Amino acid sequence: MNTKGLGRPIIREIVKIVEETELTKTFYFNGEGLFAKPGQFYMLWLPEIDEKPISACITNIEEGFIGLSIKKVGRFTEEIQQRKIGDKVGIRGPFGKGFNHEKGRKAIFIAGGIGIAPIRSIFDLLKKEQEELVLIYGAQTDSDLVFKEYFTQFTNNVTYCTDDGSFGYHGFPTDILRNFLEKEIKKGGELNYSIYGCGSELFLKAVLDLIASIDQSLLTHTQLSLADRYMRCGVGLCGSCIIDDTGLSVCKDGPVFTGEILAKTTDFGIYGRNPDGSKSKIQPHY
Amino acid sequence: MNTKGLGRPIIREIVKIVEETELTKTFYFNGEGLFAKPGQFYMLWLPEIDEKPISACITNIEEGFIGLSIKKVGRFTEEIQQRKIGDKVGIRGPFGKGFNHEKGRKAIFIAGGIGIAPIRSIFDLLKKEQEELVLIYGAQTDSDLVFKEYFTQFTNNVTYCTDDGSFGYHGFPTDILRNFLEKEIKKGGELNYSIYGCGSELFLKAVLDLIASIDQSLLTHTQLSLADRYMRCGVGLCGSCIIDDTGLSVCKDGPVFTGEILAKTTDFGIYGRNPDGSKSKIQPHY
Amino acid sequence: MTDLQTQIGDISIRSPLILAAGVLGTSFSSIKRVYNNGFGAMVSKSIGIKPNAGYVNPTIFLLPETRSAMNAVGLANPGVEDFFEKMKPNLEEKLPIIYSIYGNEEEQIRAIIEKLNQLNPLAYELNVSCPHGGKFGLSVLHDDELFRSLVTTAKKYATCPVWVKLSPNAVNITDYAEIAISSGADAIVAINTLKAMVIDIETMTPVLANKAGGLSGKAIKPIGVRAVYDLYSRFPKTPIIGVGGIETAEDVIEYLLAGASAVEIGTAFAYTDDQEKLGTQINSELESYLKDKGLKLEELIGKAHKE
Amino acid sequence: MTDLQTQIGDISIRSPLILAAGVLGTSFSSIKRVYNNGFGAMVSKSIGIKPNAGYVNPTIFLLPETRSAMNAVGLANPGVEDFFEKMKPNLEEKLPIIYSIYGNEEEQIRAIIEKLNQLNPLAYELNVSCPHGGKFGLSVLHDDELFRSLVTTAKKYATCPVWVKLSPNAVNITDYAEIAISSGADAIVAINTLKAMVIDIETMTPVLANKAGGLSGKAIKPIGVRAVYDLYSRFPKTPIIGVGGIETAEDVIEYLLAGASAVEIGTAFAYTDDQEKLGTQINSELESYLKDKGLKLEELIGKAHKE
Ligand SMILES: Cc1cc2nc3c(=O)[nH]c(=O)nc-3n(C[C@H](O)[C@H](O)[C@H](O)COP(=O)(O)OP(=O)(O)OC[C@H]3O[C@@H](n4cnc5c(N)ncnc54)[C@H](O)[C@@H]3O)c2cc1C
Ligand SMILES: Cc1cc2nc3c(=O)[nH]c(=O)nc-3n(C[C@H](O)[C@H](O)[C@H](O)COP(=O)(O)OP(=O)(O)OC[C@H]3O[C@@H](n4cnc5c(N)ncnc54)[C@H](O)[C@@H]3O)c2cc1C
Ligand SMILES: Cc1cc2nc3c(=O)[nH]c(=O)nc-3n(C[C@H](O)[C@H](O)[C@H](O)COP(=O)(O)O)c2cc1C
Ligand SMILES: Cc1cc2nc3c(=O)[nH]c(=O)nc-3n(C[C@H](O)[C@H](O)[C@H](O)COP(=O)(O)O)c2cc1C
Ligand code: FES
Ligand code: FES
Repeated sequence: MNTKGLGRPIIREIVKIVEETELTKTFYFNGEGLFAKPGQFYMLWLPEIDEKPISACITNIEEGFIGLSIKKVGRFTEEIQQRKIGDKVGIRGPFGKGFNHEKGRKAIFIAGGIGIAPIRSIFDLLKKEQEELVLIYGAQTDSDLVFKEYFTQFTNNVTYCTDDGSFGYHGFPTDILRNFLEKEIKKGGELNYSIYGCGSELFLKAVLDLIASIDQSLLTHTQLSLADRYMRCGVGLCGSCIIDDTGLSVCKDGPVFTGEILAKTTDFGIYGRNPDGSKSKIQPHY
Repeated sequence: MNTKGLGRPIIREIVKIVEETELTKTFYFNGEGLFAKPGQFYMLWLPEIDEKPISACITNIEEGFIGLSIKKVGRFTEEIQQRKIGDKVGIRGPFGKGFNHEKGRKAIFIAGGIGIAPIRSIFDLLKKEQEELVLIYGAQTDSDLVFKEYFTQFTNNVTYCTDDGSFGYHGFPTDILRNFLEKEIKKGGELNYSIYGCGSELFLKAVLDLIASIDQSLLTHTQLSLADRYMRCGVGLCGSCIIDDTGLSVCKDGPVFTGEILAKTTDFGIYGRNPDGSKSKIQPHY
Repeated sequence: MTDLQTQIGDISIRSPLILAAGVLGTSFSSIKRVYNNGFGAMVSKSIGIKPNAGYVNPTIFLLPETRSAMNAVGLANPGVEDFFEKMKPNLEEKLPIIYSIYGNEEEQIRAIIEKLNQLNPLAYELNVSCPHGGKFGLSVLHDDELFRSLVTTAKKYATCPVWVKLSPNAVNITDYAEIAISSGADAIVAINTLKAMVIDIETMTPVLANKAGGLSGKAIKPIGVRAVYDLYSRFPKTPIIGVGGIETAEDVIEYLLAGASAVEIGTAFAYTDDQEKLGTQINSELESYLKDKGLKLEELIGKAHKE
Repeated sequence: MTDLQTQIGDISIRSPLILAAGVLGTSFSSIKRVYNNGFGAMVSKSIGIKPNAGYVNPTIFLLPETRSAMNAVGLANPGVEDFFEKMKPNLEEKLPIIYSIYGNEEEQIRAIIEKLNQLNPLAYELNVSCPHGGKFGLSVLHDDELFRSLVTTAKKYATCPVWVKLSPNAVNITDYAEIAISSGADAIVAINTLKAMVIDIETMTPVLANKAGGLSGKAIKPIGVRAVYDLYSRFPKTPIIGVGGIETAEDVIEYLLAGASAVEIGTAFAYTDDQEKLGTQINSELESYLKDKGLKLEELIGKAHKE
């Protein structure tokens, strides 16, 4: 197998920082040797602090940079947000299998919170090739929504949602998705859509349940990127990120799985795995 | 650097054995992954016996085989001569830098005894490209001369010599070389020759001295392959085959050296190195 | 089909390939997936008496230039109670699972074993050789008294064979085997990872959060083969399970020739594109080799030892 | 040009690169060639009291898949008398040569040192750590009494510093360093090769004629770095010379950060196309790194040890 990218952290200076919202910043790096396929992820190392999984978000091969969008939720993500231009971090990867671009199908993107990061990577690929791009993107509040101007440039089929009604639709992205799919069904004909989703696992579970209730056959065309999983190795070795009952690893077999596979797991959206390997109920968060 | 061929012994069955003379046999092997440039050599391993340097002799890439011609002189070479078709040996290499084909110059080959083995490899390359091939090949006695019919096929400028007069010229190959070069000089014009030689080191020393006495400028066009050296690693690591005063290793920097370089060494043709690293006077043998 | 069955003392497994401890062995579902991939048996992650979150990250990374890995997970595990619940499905499925256990007091070993005995283990693997396990790791091995007492305790309570996993961080690994075997060990597993460190030269910091860790993978294969060879020379009657750097059928054969009755595979799972085929692929190459040589698997064991 | 000079106790060398013992170090001409290639100093082949032809071949081969090597030369060397004659030219040339010596009796060490003192060595490197040196190898290290007496003897007769070269085939390498330092050693060299074996699966035979040998090269680098790190932690005042798997400037820096004052390079000579450039190339990369970081070489030493 090709072992490129599997190795130790590559050290890169932060070359640009964009403050997207109060809680989210995008960090840019020289991308040489690090370019990812949409849906892959990196292990980001802050020396003497910690190392955590972060999705490939912005991949600009022509101009030679990558951008990682990170939301402050705890110790590691707080630490990185204090870093300045010129500071050094370590990056391992890219890891995982990423999204499978289903050619010939129309695309729906559905993201919750910082789940927008990997969605942007697949959105960016498809915007070059496809006309119809439907984006449904929700967060707790307006100031959590990132890349708003960006998306609007490339599609006029965006719906923003906030839990508190501070921007866009007041309610959940799943409401919008349900309405959209039901409308399409009423129009008649096949639901020729691929659905690409990312967000908290409870959110993704809601998306999966919704799709299953509307049209089981859409499950194979639903690809969800899991992001609530504790990880160590990133390469399918340690078992920290296994989802029962399939025995699949999120880092190597995922982080993107089809709805069909996720529907078979007993853990998805229910149990996460702690660093010691024990399981605990997944808690709500964006 | 390209590390192909540097590794552990590759095990091959003997697929053919040709008894060239009473003392010399040629052993054929599947050559895949082992093809050498003329003048390179292998380390040939007889498990539980020993491992010794043996020159690339016959290299047939089209038909996929190699042939190694080996003269019985001691324990190892006796052992291999007892091997049968189907027996397995280990082969490391090819090692060393080999002959540099000097295009645009006429070729003289000079070989003593089993020194013919690497000479055949460079002869075979040049016979495809050059018209004038002069071969001077001596041995103690007729039955030591190998490949006689073979060479005669490709050039009519061969002189065989034997110490005992049992075949060809009764005397040393150096006599023939001297005559040849002196005749050329008398004809006038530049001595536009490359000289490729192999044999015992005393023999090669005689060749070198002769050439130096005739025309110093020929030394850079004289390439002699050393074959009287004890070797261990074959890769320039252990120092077993260093020739003083240059510090060059026969295995990695050689085994082929120009006359110009050899003229600078203090050891060539005089001192060999024992397995313990000490030096001893080189003894006469073919 | 050639038979790949191998015997480790009283135990018989369908293939000499065993999943190594600490790799994909915390959840029943991943252990089962490895079994479905042709392995003869699977060793669980090393389990202690209490839950242990291990070290913060980085805890594992690869060194592709030598097809190796560095890790200092620090014996992270959910503790025997939680783990027991997780493995209960095996009471029905009956997969050949070896439980790796660790502890530094007789009482811990007793408690862990009495609990896990209920799962009908194929064997226990006593891990006294983790180079980043702190007081539960190598320091146990290096305290002869303690080491002896833990093996004895394990044997006393275990309802199945007890294997002891040794470290190459030793003057002579066979001296530890001597202690293990004379204390009743049924088999020796060798080798665990070697003490090692990688420092990042840009940030001038050891990469592993724990600084030091263990080296595994292809880099250590010749060290593992040597350990097995030496163990077999000294204890030809004790089954040996070879571990360290095995990726291919050739590697497995090398260990068998050195004297192993079976082998464990860890790091290779990171270097294969298709984890589902690792076992079946090696099995079929082993079969070809045996067929080609006209030998039975058991005839390979120790065959590199001449006269 | 940045200064690459480094200090090892009282000795100062122009670059931290030192030729490792046993590699290209039996003849003065090859030692000189390495010096001309930018090295700071060169260690000779390990020399004993009597000539030793070593083992029959195969004694050395490479493992390119891990950029490593296996060897069991068996301390082949021409003995101190012959070697002394060979090295005499250095009385004029005055190259910085460290003489590696071995022996298993005080008397041998005394005799070797009294002879070689006449060559004005830069230092001695006492080799007690050869894994295939039989009674002259690792077994010396593992006999505390003998080990201590040999270091003491070397110190007593040597007219220059005495370095002691240790093996990673140890429970804890720093315990050996303790003995060496308390017996007077001026510096510690770590690491020698690791006990290892490669078996050919076609002929079912260990490849080295001696069967077992030592593993060197890239595979062992993390083990060497760890040894140096641990030695520096425990003995911050004793100079350490790091060895094992160094091929590039990055590797050298890693060892310096771990705590080495200088490094030795062996196996890398087999993996470079142009041996004449190995030293100058690494030196110039070291200079760039130091310039880039705005640091002096000595500031790198031990810098990976935080607070
Ligand atoms: C494949 C993958 C891709 C990811 N990509 C991104 C990305 O592109 N950008 C990004 O910002 N994050 C991403 N994450 C999530 C990111 O790894 C976590 O936010 C991070 O590990 C939290 O570390 P911490 O030390 O800051 O917080 P911790 O101290 O570990 O956790 C703080 C609190 O946040 C909660 N929490 C745990 N996980 C999450 C989560 N995923 N999101 C929100 N809250 C959480 C915990 O319950 C806890 O209470 C990704 C995760 C995975 C597995
Ligand atoms: C680069 C290189 C290429 C070589 N290529 C070939 C080759 O293609 N074919 C081949 O037959 N040999 C070749 N040789 C020589 C071959 O390696 C030796 O003949 C062999 O090592 C002798 O081993 P042994 O155990 O049979 O004899 P040993 O027991 O080692 O020596 C037996 C006797 O032969 C003498 N002797 C030593 N070296 C030689 C020698 N080179 N020739 C004759 N007598 C010698 C010794 O003085 C000793 O008395 C080559 C050597 C080198 C260095
Ligand atoms: C990520 C990782 C975790 C490990 N955890 C354990 C463990 O918990 N217990 C144990 O005995 N060995 C553990 N090991 C060591 C392996 O079981 C094995 O002995 C070692 O990795 C050598 O085999 P390999 O080269 O096939 O990986 C671990 C190894 C790795 C790479
Ligand atoms: C062919 C060879 C011969 C060696 N001989 C000696 C020796 O005589 N004395 C010694 O102390 N070390 C000897 N060594 C060990 C090296 O000096 C060094 O410690 C080891 O190879 C690790 O460094 P490297 O990875 O750069 O080769 C030898 C190593 C090799 C490869
Ligand atoms: S993080 Fe190690 S298996 Fe997924
Ligand atoms: S044979 Fe080892 S250097 Fe030439």
